[in-house]
Amino acid sequence: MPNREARNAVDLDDLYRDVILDHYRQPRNRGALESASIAAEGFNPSCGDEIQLSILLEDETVSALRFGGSGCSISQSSASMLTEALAGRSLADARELSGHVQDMLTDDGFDLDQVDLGDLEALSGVARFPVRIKCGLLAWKVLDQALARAAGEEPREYDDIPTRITSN
Amino acid sequence: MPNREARNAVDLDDLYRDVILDHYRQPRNRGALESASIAAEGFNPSCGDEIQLSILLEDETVSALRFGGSGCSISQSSASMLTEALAGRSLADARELSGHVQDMLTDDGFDLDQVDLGDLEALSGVARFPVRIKCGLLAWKVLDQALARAAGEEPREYDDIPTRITSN
Amino acid sequence: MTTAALDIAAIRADFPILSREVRGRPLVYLDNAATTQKPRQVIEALTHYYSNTNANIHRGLHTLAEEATAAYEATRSKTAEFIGAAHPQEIVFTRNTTESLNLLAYTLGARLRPDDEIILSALEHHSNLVPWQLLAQRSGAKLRFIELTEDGEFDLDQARSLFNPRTRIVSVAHMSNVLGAIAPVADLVEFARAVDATVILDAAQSAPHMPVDVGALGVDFAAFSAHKMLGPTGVGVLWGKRELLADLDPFLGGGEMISVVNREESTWAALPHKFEAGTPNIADVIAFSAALDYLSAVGMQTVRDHDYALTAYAMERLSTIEGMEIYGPPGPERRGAVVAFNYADIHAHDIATILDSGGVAVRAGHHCAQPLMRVLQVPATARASFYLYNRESEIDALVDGLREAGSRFGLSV
Amino acid sequence: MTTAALDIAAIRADFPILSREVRGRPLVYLDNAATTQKPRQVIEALTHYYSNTNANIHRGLHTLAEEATAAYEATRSKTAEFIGAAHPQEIVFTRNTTESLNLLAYTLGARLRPDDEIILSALEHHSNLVPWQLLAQRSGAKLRFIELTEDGEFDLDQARSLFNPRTRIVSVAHMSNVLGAIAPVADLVEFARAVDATVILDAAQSAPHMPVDVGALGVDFAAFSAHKMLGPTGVGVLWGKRELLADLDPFLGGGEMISVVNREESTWAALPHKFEAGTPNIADVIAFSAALDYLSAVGMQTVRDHDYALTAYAMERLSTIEGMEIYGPPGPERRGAVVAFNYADIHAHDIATILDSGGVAVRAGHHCAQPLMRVLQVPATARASFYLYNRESEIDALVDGLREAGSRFGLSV
Ligand SMILES: Cc1ncc(COP(=O)(O)O)c(C=O)c1O
Ligand SMILES: Cc1ncc(COP(=O)(O)O)c(C=O)c1O
Ligand code: FES
Ligand code: FES
Repeated sequence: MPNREARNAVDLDDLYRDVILDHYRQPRNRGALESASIAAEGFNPSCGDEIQLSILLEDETVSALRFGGSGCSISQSSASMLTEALAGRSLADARELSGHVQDMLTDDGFDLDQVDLGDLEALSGVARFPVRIKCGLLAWKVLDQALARAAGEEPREYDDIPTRITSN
Repeated sequence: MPNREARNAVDLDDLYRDVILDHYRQPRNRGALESASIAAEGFNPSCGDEIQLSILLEDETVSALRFGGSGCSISQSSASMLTEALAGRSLADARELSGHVQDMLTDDGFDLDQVDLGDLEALSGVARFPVRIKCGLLAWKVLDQALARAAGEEPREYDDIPTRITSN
Repeated sequence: MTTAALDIAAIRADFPILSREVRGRPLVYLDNAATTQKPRQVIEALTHYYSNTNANIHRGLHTLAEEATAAYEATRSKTAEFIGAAHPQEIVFTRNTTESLNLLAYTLGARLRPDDEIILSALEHHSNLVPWQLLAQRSGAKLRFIELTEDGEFDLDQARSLFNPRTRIVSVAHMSNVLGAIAPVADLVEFARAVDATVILDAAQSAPHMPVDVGALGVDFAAFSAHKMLGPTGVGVLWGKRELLADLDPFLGGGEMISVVNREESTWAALPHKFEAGTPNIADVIAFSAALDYLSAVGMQTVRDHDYALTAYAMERLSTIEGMEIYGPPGPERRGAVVAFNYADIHAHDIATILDSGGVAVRAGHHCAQPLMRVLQVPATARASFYLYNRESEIDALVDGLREAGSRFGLSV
Repeated sequence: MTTAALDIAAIRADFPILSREVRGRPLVYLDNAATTQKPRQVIEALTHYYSNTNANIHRGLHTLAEEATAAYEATRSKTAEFIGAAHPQEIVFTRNTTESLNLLAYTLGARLRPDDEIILSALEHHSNLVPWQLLAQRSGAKLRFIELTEDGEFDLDQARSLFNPRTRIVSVAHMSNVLGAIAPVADLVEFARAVDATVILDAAQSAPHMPVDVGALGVDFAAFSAHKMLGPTGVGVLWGKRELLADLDPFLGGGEMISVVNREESTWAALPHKFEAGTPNIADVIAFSAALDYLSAVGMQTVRDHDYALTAYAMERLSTIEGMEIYGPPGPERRGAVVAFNYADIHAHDIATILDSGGVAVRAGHHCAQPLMRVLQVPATARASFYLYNRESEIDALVDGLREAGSRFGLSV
């Protein structure tokens, strides 16, 4: 049944894009910043996987960031890509990007052609695997918390992905 | 559908024999004996109906008995018939009779022709109404308790029909 | 009758059991307050689930588990909508109304102190009485009872007098399963708010029989059972305001309700999972969706109107029988589709047996409301209760059966 | 394989779901430790019940109620027989294993005093851990843990050392849902008897997979779930020795569990009704009969033999894959039909996703045993678990899927 095999293969290839596997095997910016302006962490209670982010802000701009934690290929590569994509962005810019990525993962109507997400586009296939969407989102929820705090807002609590600010 | 009506009618007539309705409307030996040797009571938790028996024993013989309580036609007529059937019987005889009546109510293989139960035979139709069997049994379970105590035995506890000795 | 809105024949065709015979007669099912019958849509939902998507939920990463989880959570959303809850997280699935109320008695109860007071009423079902008795024993709290008027309704003046600063909880039946009486919720909420007490509604009879909007009612918690509203057995609902539920400690511990488990202590999952320990009754919750769809398609106001019409007809016909005593509010306006009665001195159980021999199923007994029986000064009552598939001719069959009972017991009929 | 005794093709034909496809491939359902699939006999029992006899039980005097009550109580008797209980009264129906264990934690627990001790093990399912944690918090009792050997079995010497006069309760999984390990029940009973402690068996995995005779085992209580043994969701069993159950105070209050109810206090129904408050999950209990019949017809020893053969085959095939780590006892003799594993550094959830894309349903995660994951020093495992309808070719499909996972993640396969 070649058709089925084909459809199948396409599905999985959608999820496990080369970029994702590459970031999983060779994570970028793993570690923690001693001088972080803000550190936050979150975990996915349905699997126990976790992500920590530490962020250095200078002049309302993300000048450095690192991630830690452990988990599946999707959560870890998503975090790794996040660190690459965010470096050098302004706070506002970073929050906008985070919004786009989360929309891409959760919003059926999201149009990939509208924004240039670079490597992060590789995460778009995750949306087709509903139980893995949380994996893709984990790092971004943690980021949202951190950035909200940086912007002086009360960080929002997520029921399904408990996150918390660990220092600032 | 005459057949169905007929079958139906037979069923109900089986349960509500004239003897039963007669005892229900004109109960015999209602009341309590001040000089009772033993008094016992029981109730049917599924409906709350209750029976009290008070028994006067003389020379191992039931010389008088009365019943009290309230409930459905079956439980009350069964108790009324019990009081009539037992008066003058020896303890052993009374216990045997009680065994027969309970067998008649619960044992599919019971053969009415083997023993002469007199009026009590009217209760045989109750066996065909499974949810009413407890009604028919109530007074007899209370009796068993009382007679066991009279015979110097430890009265048995019934899980489904709580009974207790109230005086002796 | 206002059944114009309901195509009863079409509805009856959806309920397979309604074409069965009992003792050679067509079944006349008038025991709906105990449990209702199920439409083919609910039965088929069960078959479909077990034949296509059965899996354990929430923690699965395979397709079946994903589908089952989605269907289960969809029922939660639908239930929330059905009763006007603010959020699906406010819906906890339990086994039945009884478990929902016990959950509250254990969790809310953990905070009570000796001499705190709990207000109930004289007509409560044992399920909204015994859990509070057990709590009173554990905590030293005291029970207070709202008495009834002659008509079987809450005595509001006496009720008002019960509320005081020690009142912590008031829990009452929204609709009585014996008298049919509908509780004056707005007044009770007003009394309770003044003393900062928690208001719990036992909606076991109301949720199936009338539009219920928990938001509009202004109560804090409500409990009801799927099996009394066309759904399967084994599914109860506890609704609670989100912030109140979130504030409670868990009730049962185990799988699904946890976040991080260490040997010595654990943290809890988010609402509503915190209160759903272990594998839930997945299939029946999912099938409950079909019941809610069915009721929503008919419309709860239409159900209420139909109940009203049948109740009015039943009360009218029964009252023509000499020696008939009907309990509860005199007219159908302030009552549900429940008519409890006694007929001369015929014991309720004899009535039930005689009716059954004619195919008519009613209940007889204390209806799990022994304290109310004492108020009514009867050991038991017979009770006919109706639902959307019942029709006038079935009430006629009830009346015929009662006449037969009367003549058997030598009454002039 | 010893499957000669089982006609797998005939058995598979009884399970409608097994002919469904997942992502274009035939379903290979290897998540049986989470919940099993249901044979047509069980599904039909539900349909039959709702189409013919649906009614509330125990207090009804009409024909439907009588039939429903008889069928419900017949399941109780059948369940008693299935596990070798002395009397049907020893069987209490709950929602699931979790509720059964919580019932014990609440009722037995009401008697515990500070510094009393409860012995559990390092491999317990959260459902046999969290209830005792909550109890420890309520009572001040202390939890003690039986540690595991390298092979994932109870360390008997260390276990023995835990028992002392303060030990009140020992509660362990008869069969681990992760390691498959079977508990040394006879030894634990011996240790417990010496200090007069109550022995509880979490039989959630054992009752479905091997002959279980509670009398012969000599324990005091046991808990299991219908949904893990071909039965419907929403039915749990609590078995307890009659005199012990009778001695416990009630857990949930409400309808059915009472004898006489007054406003201020009540008396309780006889066993087992004392522990079944409110309308039970009638339909599913009745349908559980069909599951017990199915298993009895096959024979529990045959089920165990089949499990054994599949487990042996799976362990053999998996161990040929480089980088595969299998947890628990090395051979299939002392384990059930559960194989938990990790494959190199591929996360268990990625394995589950990749297997699912080939139609193979396994579970991945902590399997509600987080403390055990810490002992194993892994965040999660994948788990394949088998039942009487599984066959070797499905294990081959599992292995194929694992090879695909390996090649996707760049392992040499
Ligand atoms: C060993 C063990 N105990 C308890 C449970 C809990 O069972 P349930 O979720 O049916 O309450 C399970 C199943 O998940 C189990 O495997
Ligand atoms: C008013 C009321 N409350 C509570 C209950 C208990 O419902 P369940 O048996 O489903 O828990 C009932 C139904 O019997 C009821 O009518
Ligand atoms: S499986 Fe845990 S985050 Fe992906
Ligand atoms: S109905 Fe109560 S004893 Fe007959």
